[in-house]
Amino acid sequence: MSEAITAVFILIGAFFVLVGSLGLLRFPDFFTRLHGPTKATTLGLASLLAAFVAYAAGTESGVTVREFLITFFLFITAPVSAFMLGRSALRRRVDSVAPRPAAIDDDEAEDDPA
Amino acid sequence: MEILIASGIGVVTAAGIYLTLRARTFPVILGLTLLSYAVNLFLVSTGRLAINAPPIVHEGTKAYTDPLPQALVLTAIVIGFAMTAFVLVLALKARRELGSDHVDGRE
Amino acid sequence: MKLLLIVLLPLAGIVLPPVLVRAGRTASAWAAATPTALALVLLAGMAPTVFEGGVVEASWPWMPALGLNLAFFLDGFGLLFAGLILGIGLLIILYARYYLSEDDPMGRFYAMLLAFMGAMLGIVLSDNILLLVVFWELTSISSFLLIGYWRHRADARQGARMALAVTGAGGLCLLAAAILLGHVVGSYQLQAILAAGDTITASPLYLPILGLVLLGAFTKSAQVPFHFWLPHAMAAPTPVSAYLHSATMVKAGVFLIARLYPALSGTEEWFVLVTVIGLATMVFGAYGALFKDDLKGLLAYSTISHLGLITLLFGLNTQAGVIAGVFHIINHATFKASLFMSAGIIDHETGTRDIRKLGGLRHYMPVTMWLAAIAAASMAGVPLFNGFLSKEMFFTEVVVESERLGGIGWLLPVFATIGGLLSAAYSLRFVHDVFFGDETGALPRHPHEPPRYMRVPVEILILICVVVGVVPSLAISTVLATAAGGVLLQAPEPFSLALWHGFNVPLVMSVLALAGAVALYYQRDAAERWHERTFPAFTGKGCFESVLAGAIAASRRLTAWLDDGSVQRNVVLVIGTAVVMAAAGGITGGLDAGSRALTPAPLPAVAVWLMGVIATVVVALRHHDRFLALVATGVVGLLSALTFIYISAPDLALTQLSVEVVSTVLLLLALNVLPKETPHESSPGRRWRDGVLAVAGGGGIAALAYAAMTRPLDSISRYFLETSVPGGGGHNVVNVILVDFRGFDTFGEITVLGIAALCVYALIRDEAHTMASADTEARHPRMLLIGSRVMLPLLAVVTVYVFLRGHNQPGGGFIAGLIAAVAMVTQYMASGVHWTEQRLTGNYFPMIGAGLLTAGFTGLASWLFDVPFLTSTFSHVNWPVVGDFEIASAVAFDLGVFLTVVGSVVLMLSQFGKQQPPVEGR
Amino acid sequence: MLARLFPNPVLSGFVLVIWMLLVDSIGAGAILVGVILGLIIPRLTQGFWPDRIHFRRPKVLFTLIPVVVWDIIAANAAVAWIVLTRRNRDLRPVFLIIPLEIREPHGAMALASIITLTPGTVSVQFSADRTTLYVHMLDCPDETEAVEDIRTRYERPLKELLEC
Amino acid sequence: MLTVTLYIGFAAVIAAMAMNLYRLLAGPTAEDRVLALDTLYINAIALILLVSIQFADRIYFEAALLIAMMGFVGTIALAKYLGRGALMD
Repeated sequence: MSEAITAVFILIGAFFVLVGSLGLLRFPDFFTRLHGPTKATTLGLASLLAAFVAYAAGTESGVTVREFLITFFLFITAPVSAFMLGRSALRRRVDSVAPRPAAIDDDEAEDDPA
Repeated sequence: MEILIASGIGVVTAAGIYLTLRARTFPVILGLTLLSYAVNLFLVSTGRLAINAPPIVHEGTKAYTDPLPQALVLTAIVIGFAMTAFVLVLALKARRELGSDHVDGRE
Repeated sequence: MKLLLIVLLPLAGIVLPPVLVRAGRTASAWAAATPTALALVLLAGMAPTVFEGGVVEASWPWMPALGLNLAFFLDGFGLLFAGLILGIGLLIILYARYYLSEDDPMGRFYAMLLAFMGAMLGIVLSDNILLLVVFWELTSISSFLLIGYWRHRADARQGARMALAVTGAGGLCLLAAAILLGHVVGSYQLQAILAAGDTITASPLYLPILGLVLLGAFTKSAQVPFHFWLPHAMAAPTPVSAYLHSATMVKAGVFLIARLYPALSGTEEWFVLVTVIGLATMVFGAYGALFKDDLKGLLAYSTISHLGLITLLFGLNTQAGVIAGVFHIINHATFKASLFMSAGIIDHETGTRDIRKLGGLRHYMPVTMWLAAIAAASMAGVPLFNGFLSKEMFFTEVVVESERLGGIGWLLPVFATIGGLLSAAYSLRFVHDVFFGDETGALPRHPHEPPRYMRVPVEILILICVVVGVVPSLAISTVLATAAGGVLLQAPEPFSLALWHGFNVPLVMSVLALAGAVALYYQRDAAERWHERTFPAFTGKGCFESVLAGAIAASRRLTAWLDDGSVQRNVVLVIGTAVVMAAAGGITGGLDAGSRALTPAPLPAVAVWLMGVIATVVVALRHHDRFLALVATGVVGLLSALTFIYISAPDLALTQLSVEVVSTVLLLLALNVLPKETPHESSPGRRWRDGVLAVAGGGGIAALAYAAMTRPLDSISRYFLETSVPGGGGHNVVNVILVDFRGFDTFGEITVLGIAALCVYALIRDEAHTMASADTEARHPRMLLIGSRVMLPLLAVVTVYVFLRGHNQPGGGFIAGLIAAVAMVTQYMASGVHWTEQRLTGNYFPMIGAGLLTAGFTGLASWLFDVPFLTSTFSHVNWPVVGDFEIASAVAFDLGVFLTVVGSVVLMLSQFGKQQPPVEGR
Repeated sequence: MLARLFPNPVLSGFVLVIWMLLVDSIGAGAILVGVILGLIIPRLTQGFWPDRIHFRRPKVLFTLIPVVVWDIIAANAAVAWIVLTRRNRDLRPVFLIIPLEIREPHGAMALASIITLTPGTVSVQFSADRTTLYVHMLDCPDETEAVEDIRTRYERPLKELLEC
Repeated sequence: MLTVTLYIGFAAVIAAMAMNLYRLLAGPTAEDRVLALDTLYINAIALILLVSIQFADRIYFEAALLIAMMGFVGTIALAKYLGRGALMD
């Protein structure tokens, strides 16, 4: 039983991990590429962790939940990383498909006298 | 596996040597970093390869890999970091004093 | 014990004179005299035993593993020398008190003198040949200091350096000889070596040993061609010359020859080498002395000559020769010391030592005249004085020997006579030119008798000369017999010391010598002219200097060639050499793979390997884009961490990961100050050369690693694995090794880490700025701000967890420390240096210190349970709620590690963080 | 008394939970150590918490969390679909500009995170005065609707939870 | 059955890592490289999880946790460096 659950979760996880990197690979500009890893990969990992938990539940080592700590952790950090990267991309005027809102510029002007 | 590790060590070493022979401080430091990766791997590998046999003693007879090189390398990694920091400081200092980051202090 | 004291008293006394000199020069002199006198008394206490043929021994282990023991023994010969060293030492101390002028630092002088005395005593008393060598070198060094006592004088410094160079080199030869001897005999104990004479002379190593020993001895006792340092050592204050070059330093060489006589003598090689060198030295020295205008120079050459004479006597391989040699050692010590002191007095009272300026002093210092005259007579071998007796014995021996040799043997007595003649001639010159003749009026000072006590030492010595000379058998024969017995290892057959042996060849030779001397002296101007025509100014000093200069120039050229100031070039040289050496080793030693079964490589491993290779190659080839290179290096680091995990090294993986991120931050901080791009400047040629070098090196390492991994392993780690839990109380063997088995290494390593951190801090302290920065969104984006603050407690908990589990699961002080450091660094990055450091409870220096102290004290604590440093003690405590919980002292040690790591890492990173980018164009 | 022991109860609870997760046990020992850490760590890290979290209406969590979790899964499904099917030239990426009502920093941060984790949006920038959030949207048919959606779905509950 | 899925999992993760590596080396922007590195870290965790399922060993938990944390810190360091030269101002 637990094997079956494990297998399912592994497959889901593998799928999302793959999709995440695929997005990183094929999207046209940085901002679009940003989406794949921050979402899909995170979820994919979550499901792989679930797979591990399910698997451990089946073995003698018994039920374990600490793996969820990693998930939780990623849910905190992934947005921060994404934000920081997007931010720096904006500041450095990395070219993007999406039209760059004028608001950002004047607000950076006042923001960063340096 | 042995072949992979050995060749891997070789490649990293080669890159490390090549970079340490560069003319600017930063590549040299990167080269030293690579070299320390290679050396650490090499030292561990002298304990021979053992898969899924970490040196954590369990009940029941279980094969363990050689812990001694690991203990050696663990401190080596940390010291390696200190070394990197120190070399970097020298690089910064040299850059400030000489206005150039050429290892010979002159363009 | 007493024996050891004899050596230690002078050495321990070193401290006294410099201290007591504040209480006046006399006090200082007393301070030097007391230990000497005490040692002399101790020696006297042992004398009876020795005279009855006994040997006093004492031994303490020093470095038994090396066969080096503090072993001393006192036999007849040792007694004689120790007596000379201490006795004459006392006289010299008294003499120097009056000789040295007000502005000479007297404390230093006596300290050096005592040091030298102790070293000499060590030589003559040690029963371990290695110990002997140690003291031998000590004499070289202390004599260097004594000769260079007048630091302000260039000639003194040069003379000292020359003496040190020559005798020091000789000492090294002696060391080699000592080791060879120990190897041949199987023991470094001197008495054992002396007893094993036949073994040594039989062994194939005999010639090398003999050569090395003689090199040591000849350099020390200034035998031709190593004589040249002695005259230049005359730049020393006269008391030093009187001491070093009459009784002690130069005699050490003779002592060595005599001491090892039983071990090495009796062979043709010995006879030829020692006799010929001795003879040559005797004649050369005597000849040289004849034309010296400096009193001390004259005495120096005469010393050389007499040392040659003694050497020759020991070379003859006959018992009588040995007796004569020992006898002349005594006599020479007495008359030469007194002569030096007289010369000193003359110098002291007239202000010059130049024979050409001196003259007619008999009117001003009659007593000194008499003393000098008697001493000189003794040196010349005039009857009724001790020199005569030993010279007679010498002549006798030579004659006997020449009869034995036949063939060109007659040369021996001829040269002996010439030597005697010359020595008589310069003795005559010494006395007559100085005290008689008419005044030259060229004296810097108005001469007069020296202070009373300055003359006392001379008088004592002269008394000995006369007594021995008149009633030898009463005065000296027992001493002589005992001493000779010490050399020969058996009591010598009875010999007669008498003034009158009837008309025989030796007597004729003496008469010839004396008569010829007078004749030569009166023809001295002619002789001088002849000398100047035949011998152009050619001095040993010249060769020495030129050799020295040559060596220096050569090494300069070599250095210049190796290091032209280009670091890049040096690195190439170093790595190239390493590659070549390794290749040589690999080719000769063989790097063929072993028999060990290979581990299967699953697909993921191959993939990871491939990525690693790609990333590495990119780092190497595209390093000009520094940011890319940095990121790619990060990939390599991550993959190597994965490898560690896969080959079951979890601890390493954890460490690698943490270090990886801190180094990344570090490099970024540096990149902030350094240029962002690397210019393309290397020529293709150079790139190719480096590439080839790199590939060669990498290939070599790969082959080596493969060979290592495939060969079977028998590791000492079995012990660690077995004793980890019962002995170290931890399941994580790596951690137990770190904090327990090899705790001392770890202690050293964290110390290094702390030092490195402090150096980093100090080196760029001047450029470090922490100004408060406005808390704008641009500087401290809110997302990161809040995110990092949420992370902080989380990381803290993880740190605690990793630390506590470290002893039994992957983790421990190092890793926990790194995690904590990372947590801190995150704060720095999110909120800036200023904001963060405002909120820090303490700074990092106490942290590092506390860490090291904790670790250290934990180690010391294990002494309380008298087990070795850093032995872990642990116990299982059953806490009420928590359940079975283990407390190991190792945990405390690990805490020390933790603190040190945190402190060091954050200190370094924050210091880098305070660096401002340089203003361009600087 | 308790208030003085736990100046920052949310944080302390957080620490306790983390610890129990780490040691993977709900035994008394784990709880004890966890509580001790809950006592110590907030004290050590006090300086770094200029302003602390107060849950005004904790029960909001029970409605918010499920919504978010569900949206995350949905988001990924959607993104996955786009990644796999949509051709690059058909993408309609835009930058959304969201004026914030919520001022409480943690709330704003949470909002930004949630936005990043949910349908095709990544928050990439706060304005200088931190009153506006710039969000990149991978594929946006109608901007105003998207903005409104975000504000109703997440900002309101967060406001309720932490402010007013 | 589990073994098969494990292989699929490995294949997927490896493929993902390969793509990341490509993005990391190809760029074009520095942000792309950093993002790729970050993703690579997360994929590494996935790899470790799969391995530990394969070996039925839980010892790799710490490693996974640490990679998550360090990956994050590394990423924000690189990102902050890019966004604004100074890392700790």
